Amino acid sequence: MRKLRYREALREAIAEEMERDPNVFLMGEEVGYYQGAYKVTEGLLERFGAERVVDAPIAESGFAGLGIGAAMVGLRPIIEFMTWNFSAVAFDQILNNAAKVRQMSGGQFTCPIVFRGPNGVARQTGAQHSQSFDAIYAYIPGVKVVAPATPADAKGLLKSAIRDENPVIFLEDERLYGVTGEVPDGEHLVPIGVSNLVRQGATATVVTWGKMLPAVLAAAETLGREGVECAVIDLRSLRPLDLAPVYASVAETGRALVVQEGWPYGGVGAEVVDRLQRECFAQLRAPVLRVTGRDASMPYNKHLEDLSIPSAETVVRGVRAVLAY
Amino acid sequence: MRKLRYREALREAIAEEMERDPNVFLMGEEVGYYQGAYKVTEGLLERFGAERVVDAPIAESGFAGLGIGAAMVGLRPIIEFMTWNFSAVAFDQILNNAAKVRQMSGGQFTCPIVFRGPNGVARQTGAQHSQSFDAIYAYIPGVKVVAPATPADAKGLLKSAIRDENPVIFLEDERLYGVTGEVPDGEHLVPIGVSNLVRQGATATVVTWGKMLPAVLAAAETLGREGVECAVIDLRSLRPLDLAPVYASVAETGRALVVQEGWPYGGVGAEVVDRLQRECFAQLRAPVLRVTGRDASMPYNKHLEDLSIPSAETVVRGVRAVLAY
Amino acid sequence: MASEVSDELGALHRQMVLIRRFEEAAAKAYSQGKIGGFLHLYIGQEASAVGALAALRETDYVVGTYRDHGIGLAKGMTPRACMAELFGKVTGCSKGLGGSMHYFDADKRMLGGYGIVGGHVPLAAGVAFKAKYKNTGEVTVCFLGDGAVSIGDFHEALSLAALWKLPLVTIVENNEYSMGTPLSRTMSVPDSSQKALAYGMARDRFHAHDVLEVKARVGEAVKRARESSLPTLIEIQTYRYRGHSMSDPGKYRSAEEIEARKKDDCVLRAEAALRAQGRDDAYFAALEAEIEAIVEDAVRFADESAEPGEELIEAYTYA
Amino acid sequence: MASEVSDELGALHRQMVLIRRFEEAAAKAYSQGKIGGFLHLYIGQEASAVGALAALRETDYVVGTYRDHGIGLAKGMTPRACMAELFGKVTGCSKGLGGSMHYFDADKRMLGGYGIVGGHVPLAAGVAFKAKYKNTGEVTVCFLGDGAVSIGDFHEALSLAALWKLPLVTIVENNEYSMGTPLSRTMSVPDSSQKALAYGMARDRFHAHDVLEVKARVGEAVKRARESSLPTLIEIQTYRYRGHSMSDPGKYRSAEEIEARKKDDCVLRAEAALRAQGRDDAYFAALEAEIEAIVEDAVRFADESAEPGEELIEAYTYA
Ligand SMILES: Cc1ncc(C[n+]2csc(CCOP(=O)(O)OP(=O)(O)O)c2C)c(N)n1
Ligand SMILES: Cc1ncc(C[n+]2csc(CCOP(=O)(O)OP(=O)(O)O)c2C)c(N)n1
Ligand SMILES: [Mg+2]
Ligand SMILES: [Mg+2]
Repeated sequence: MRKLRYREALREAIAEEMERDPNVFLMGEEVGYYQGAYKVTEGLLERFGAERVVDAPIAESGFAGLGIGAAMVGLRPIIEFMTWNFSAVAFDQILNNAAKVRQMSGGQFTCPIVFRGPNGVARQTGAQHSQSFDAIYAYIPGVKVVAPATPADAKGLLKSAIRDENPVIFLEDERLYGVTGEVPDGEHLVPIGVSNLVRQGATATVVTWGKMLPAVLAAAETLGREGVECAVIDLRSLRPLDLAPVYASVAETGRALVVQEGWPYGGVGAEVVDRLQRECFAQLRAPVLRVTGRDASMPYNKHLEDLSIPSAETVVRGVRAVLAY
Repeated sequence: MRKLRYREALREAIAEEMERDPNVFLMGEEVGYYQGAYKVTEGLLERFGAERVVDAPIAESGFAGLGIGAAMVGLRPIIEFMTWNFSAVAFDQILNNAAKVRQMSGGQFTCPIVFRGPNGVARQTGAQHSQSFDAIYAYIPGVKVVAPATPADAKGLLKSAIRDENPVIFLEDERLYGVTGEVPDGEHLVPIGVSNLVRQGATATVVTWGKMLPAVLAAAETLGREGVECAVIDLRSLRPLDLAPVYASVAETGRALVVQEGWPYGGVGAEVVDRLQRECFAQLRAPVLRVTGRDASMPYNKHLEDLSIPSAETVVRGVRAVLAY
Repeated sequence: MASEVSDELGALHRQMVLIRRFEEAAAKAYSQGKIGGFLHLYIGQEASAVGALAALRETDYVVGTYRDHGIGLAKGMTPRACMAELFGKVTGCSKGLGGSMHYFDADKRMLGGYGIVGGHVPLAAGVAFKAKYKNTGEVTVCFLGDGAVSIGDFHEALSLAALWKLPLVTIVENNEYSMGTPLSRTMSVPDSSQKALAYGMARDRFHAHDVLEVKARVGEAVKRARESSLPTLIEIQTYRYRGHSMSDPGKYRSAEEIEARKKDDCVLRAEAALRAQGRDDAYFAALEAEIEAIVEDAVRFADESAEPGEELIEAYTYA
Repeated sequence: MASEVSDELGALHRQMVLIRRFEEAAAKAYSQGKIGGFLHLYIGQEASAVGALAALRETDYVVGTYRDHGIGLAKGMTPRACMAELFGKVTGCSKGLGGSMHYFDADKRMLGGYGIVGGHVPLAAGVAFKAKYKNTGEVTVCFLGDGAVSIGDFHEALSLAALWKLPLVTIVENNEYSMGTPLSRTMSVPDSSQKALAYGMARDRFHAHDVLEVKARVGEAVKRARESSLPTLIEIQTYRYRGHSMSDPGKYRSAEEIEARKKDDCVLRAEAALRAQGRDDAYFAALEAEIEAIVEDAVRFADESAEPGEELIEAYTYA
């Protein structure tokens, strides 16, 4: 298998789907001539032309809404938010139009659109540029939400998202763009709504997604050296949520930890806990704990930023706390 | 004590605070000449004049942002969203400015502002007008979120919100506006961040807030007749969240149910479950269950709408399910 | 020639009468509790939708606000499907899930019916974008109210439409009020077509008294869109006789004002023109009878139709 | 009289040189890894902030974008607090929590420093609203980029400012690009001050070559705001020599274009005018030495200052 960077895997997915289906187009700020703010879309303008790789003015609500309208009449837009932080100005379009038009029209119109871009904390970009939108979008019925952690999943999930008949919130990560991983040759699709057991382990179950996966795996390695074997499940899709492998693992371990980058209140992590304690009540030998981002706007200072999100160390501590109960 | 409608209690709170502090002003669509879309602000224009009761054009992001700027330099705006559904177009202002300006400025600026209006499902207003924003706003550090269920709390919490130095998301409810209840005479303040045990009971603990409280109390009555005594806790504040009375009750009952109007994924309900299973793991004799709105956009049809949100009957069933474990 | 004009006017007049009677029946059904939620009537404004959409081909698109009965019917939706939707029945155009504010008809290319003020304007730009992308020659018409001009999405959508030269005709229906607020208290310029100057966009502005004039003026914009792929912003000046919605007590304007505006009624004006061209009392009586029968049939159909089943709550959440 | 002008120009020139040297030092520190995140330099645009803010009183307010070093320093913030903020130190203006994009100084009435394009314009309207509400006579100046004109918040804020006659001066700094996109690909009209027509707002448009002209022209708008409580939209044409931020490779424009623009450099032009009025080499050498010392002191201060402690993570979440 080839090794690709996460951003290259995304690019391949976009290019392959644009090749396959002339209705697929890409729109966003700096996606074309500039080659993408984070170079995900490099070379696509040259390959597909300015009709299909569309540089947009700074008008996220406008072009997100434009994409929704275009999707209702047969196109398959990929709308890039330069980062998900800027989706806040387009929130109404996603919540009130993309997620609802199928229901409001009694099923007459579908909205096959992908909204994508980097989510979460970058590096020292401060409060307005360092937020996890997982919790916000996963709340909304009518959209699907995915958050790939590896290049292979980035490619396979993006291709599935582009082919999906529903709006898909596709959460990438700036810190993952440069990460390299094996990506299968040829057509590679990863279904939406299927989580992934990435590490076996009988002592504790750790559930995570997106950028936190590397930290969790590093923590699992550390703990493994002490004989604490963690099963690690990468959710990959946040809506719909597939917890079957988590339940299976907890049946064995009786102990679980959820690791998320975003703020602690509610969101995907709490939803996982809610379902876990419901489905695995008898098997749980300790409360499910969470390691989360701090409950505060992100500070610019590097040291404080590092302390504000989970790390391999805090995950290790989290697992120990679950075991200590 | 006097009996007031919920909307009158809100109006009193606004009027008293405007009387007390000339920096308090009210802004929103139709709050003045029209006397408020839901008549909460009736008579205030006549009493305080057009400088302080400001009818705004349909520009929620603009006037929410205007309020934030005004709050930073010493005014105390009350911004009315005609309904919280329309706050989606102002989401960026709340998330990225109101909630963050204090942190970003290293504490130099505070943002004492109240955003208020009816939240949740009205009557047959359909998908775009029937949504609970509790989950979305409670996620955000930097704002406080309250959701009064009674006229007394509506008045007392709104007065506290107006005096608070932080942005407060104040979630009212159209179906509660006409509800009558006793409101203490004279200065009446209810502190933000204190939940309320509204019914004693040793069999099961039911946690709820806002419009669901009447349904929960009705269910508790029904169950009481069968000898199933439910403790009912009205959260009142969703951020900060005060679960102390819930923990105390669960220590006795060992069984808990959370009832919420909004969609099931994540949000306040899941957060309550998360904390409960963490804090009361040993005491819980059954998984914490939730009765929630259905995971779908709200249909217009009345029958389907009724089926889409919790009712006294579904709460009764929920309590039975918790007890049946 | 005169008879052609008269035939055309006759058809448009008939549409206007249908819309008006349909809505009168809806208002009655609302007061009987058969319709719930919001009901925003179009009565008084009929020439706007009827004239504008007469300038379109069947394959052209329309997008509108919650005040959508007029555009739905003018675009060819059936009174049955429209009335049943108001009654929340499964035979409604949106299966009873959408209600008054969310009329949709994929076949007739009626793309809704939206409740968030201004939020549909970018969607309309997207529909126009598709026409350009696929070079279909289709035109999209987007209706919005005067109140919607103040919102960000209006600006963003018009910016994009002008920049990318989209075949979009944006029609601001200036009915003088946004809910209870007169335009003078929401906008610093009284002429909303002036917003077009900010985008270097073609513009027009006229009264909706004469349905044929509406058709002709909108027709110019449609031509500009179809032949040159250029957008236009039009303000159509009009007036609604009823409240903002059924629950509006309407205290913000006087009975005299309403009566004065009714003197310019678009239906009456079309009738007068038709009479001048020779149509007689019998013609109008027959027309009213025909329309009455259609509306009665729609109400009966709505009344007798089944409610959507519980299984529809989640059925359309995902495709 | 000539010497008064020259004194004033001398002071403004000095401010511009300070901003430029400050940012050159910041760029160096960034490449040394002492500054993280985004760093958007203002180099080339100095006459805009310096001239505009010279037209203000101390009690007037300024609000800006992430490209805020120039307006911060021009509004009187200390180079120490500004540099320390870039270094993420607790002695920084925002205690190291804000960084380059979020300069704030309550005393100097510098209200930020915002990272969401256009999101600060309504805030500025709110600050102006307060001045009107309390009848203080204060004026608020809001800076934004040419790219921000396309976003909804710009439209909503200007609508409200015009409708409510707020003492707000909105300055679009048209530096020809929003990130890598030239204005011709983001706007259908090349002149962003033309947006004022949509609001019936006063407008102006000029180049920022001559700092005194900037002061005079902005001064007229400030007067209009202060004396008549009326808003103005100004486009100041300018150019940034550096990339959008430090991480921008800048492939979207040619070296020739940049060199051509540098010929009109605002600092050099002020220098030439001062020389024409009699300032000599010694004057400029002394000035450079003075500024260099200030900047060096700021860098040293920033370097030696302490990092904020962990307790500050949540300290400012709630008051
Ligand atoms: C974003 C948003 N804000 C507020 C509302 C509430 N609202 C519904 S209609 C309306 C008035 C709209 O007036 P106008 O645009 O003139 O249309 P008209 O009703 O006159 O046809 C308002 C304020 C809404 N639906 N959406
Ligand atoms: C709403 C939003 N969308 C996108 C961005 C990313 N972004 C930051 S600066 C910028 C370009 C802004 O250009 P302009 O307004 O001309 O200001 P300049 O940088 O030239 O000073 C973009 C697209 C953002 N910060 N906010
Ligand atoms: Mg109107
Ligand atoms: Mg620019």
